[in-house]
Amino acid sequence: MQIFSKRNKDILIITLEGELDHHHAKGVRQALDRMLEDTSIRYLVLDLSGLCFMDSSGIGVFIGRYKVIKKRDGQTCIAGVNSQLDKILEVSGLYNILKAYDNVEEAINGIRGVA
Amino acid sequence: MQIFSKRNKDILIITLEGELDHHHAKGVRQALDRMLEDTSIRYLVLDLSGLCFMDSSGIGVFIGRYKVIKKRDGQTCIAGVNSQLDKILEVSGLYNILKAYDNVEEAINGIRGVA
Amino acid sequence: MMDKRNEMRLQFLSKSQNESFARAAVAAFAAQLDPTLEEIADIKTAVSEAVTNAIIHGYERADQFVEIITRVYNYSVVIEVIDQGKGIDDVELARQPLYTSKPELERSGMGFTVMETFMDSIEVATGPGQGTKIKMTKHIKNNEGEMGKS
Amino acid sequence: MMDKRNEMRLQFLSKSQNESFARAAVAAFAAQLDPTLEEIADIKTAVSEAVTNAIIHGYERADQFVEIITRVYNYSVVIEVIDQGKGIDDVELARQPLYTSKPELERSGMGFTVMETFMDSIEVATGPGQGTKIKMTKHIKNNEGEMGKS
Ligand SMILES: Nc1ncnc2c1ncn2[C@@H]1O[C@H](COP(=O)(O)OP(=O)(O)O)[C@@H](O)[C@H]1O
Ligand SMILES: Nc1ncnc2c1ncn2[C@@H]1O[C@H](COP(=O)(O)OP(=O)(O)O)[C@@H](O)[C@H]1O
Repeated sequence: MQIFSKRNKDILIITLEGELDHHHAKGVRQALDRMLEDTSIRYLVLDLSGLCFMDSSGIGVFIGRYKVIKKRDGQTCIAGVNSQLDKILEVSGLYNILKAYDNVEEAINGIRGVA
Repeated sequence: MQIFSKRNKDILIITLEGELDHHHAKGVRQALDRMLEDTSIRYLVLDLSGLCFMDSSGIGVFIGRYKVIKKRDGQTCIAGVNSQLDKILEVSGLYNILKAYDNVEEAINGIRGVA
Repeated sequence: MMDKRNEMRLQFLSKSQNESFARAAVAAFAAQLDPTLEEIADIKTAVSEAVTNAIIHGYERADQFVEIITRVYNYSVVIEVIDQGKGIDDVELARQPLYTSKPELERSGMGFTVMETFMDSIEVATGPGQGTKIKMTKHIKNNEGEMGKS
Repeated sequence: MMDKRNEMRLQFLSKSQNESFARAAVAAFAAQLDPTLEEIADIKTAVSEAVTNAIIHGYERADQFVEIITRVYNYSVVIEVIDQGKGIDDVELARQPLYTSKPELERSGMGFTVMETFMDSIEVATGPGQGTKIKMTKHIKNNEGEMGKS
């Protein structure tokens, strides 16, 4: 499991690579929460295009970060969802609370209200 | 396990792809013996560059075909040996009876006495 | 056609790093039925849920054994994930979407729902202090012998 | 450093198509020690030899169970391959390079030699009618904690 981060003004872009299961969930949660201590971050974009496996432990991680961002009146988005992920995101109702984009660029444009 | 064959006059060139273990050895042996029924074949070149695993079951297959070809005063060669294969061929003494070439082209040149 | 019946049993320590090993091993065994990539992903996900539950809910410690029995038949794979842990009091409640007894671990309560959605059937045998056995079945529509199927 | 001790036990039917599954499962479990590609290939080859022997020499039929116990320690992996088959009469003879009791199957008689060469040590526990247990150890020189090693 690898975590990469990028900043674009008040947007934090996180790229997750590898397998997000219970074993790796704690590390991802801690890494994200450390970055989110910076309260100037209002938007979180999770780039999942490099995630080759995820189970419901990942759902828990996403919902947890969604709640943190929501308290700031911000928004959490996901980008680059493949078909295994699509199925579990669908089943768990995550599309109801997280906006999904094809890729990070479109997510940023969506947040900025471009296009 | 996949087996591909090519003819170059009295040379039969066999390409093995996949994992050559006991489970697959019988099929490979039968396929080769069927082709070797053609007694105009005097030289056998085994291209192992696509073989990603082999255990001592493969050694048995190679020795068996070597014996068939030897009765015809022919020659058996191997080509494209990777490092896992190199180790097991070395240990089992196969380099003492089979000539090894970097690739099929060099094997054919070697047999034809070119270069 | 060839008889594909086959069986493996696997026991491993209830350490979280074995979750990925467990799903990889079951997937490697199920591969003999020539499942699609989607079917393999479904199986891995369901196994991951059941194994994670055994580790965090069943045992709560890392020195016990989780067992997985995998049987393949000509058109299906049956997987049992078994722990000798604390068992489930109220199975009906446990199977509700979003119900979790460990919200402090940020569990989503979606494990059973995922298993039910990704597999064709699931049975739960459990009881307080009696451990838990999850039995899941998935049909595999392989190419060979397709004519015999509806 | 993190304690890497871990254990898995695997039983599978004595069918030849399980040979590839068995070596893949052991390799996947040993992967937690961060072995090199060569070390993984060595382990797979040795496991393949021992499992094949259990299937063709130990059992001679496909409905019995072969067992593999794999334990990882901080710097080594210990693998036991166990069958309840017919056992070996003369172990010293059996371990000779080129000796095989099944030349009609084109066995090369190199299985034990390969196991000995590819692993750091091998012990054989067997007897006529008592099955066979092959215990193999391989040291893994992983990166972490390298300073503590010679
Ligand atoms: N193997 C098990 N042993 C004990 N309790 C379990 C087991 N599996 C599930 N449970 C109980 O069922 C609940 C729901 O499980 P699940 O739907 O997988 O959600 P989650 O794992 O996110 O809590 C768990 O919170 C737990 O209380
Ligand atoms: N698990 C086993 N059960 C019974 N006999 C065995 C077992 N493993 C090895 N043997 C005996 O030892 C001999 C040598 O084994 P090995 O070196 O692996 O060569 P091969 O498998 O090519 O015969 C076998 O031919 C067989 O007689």
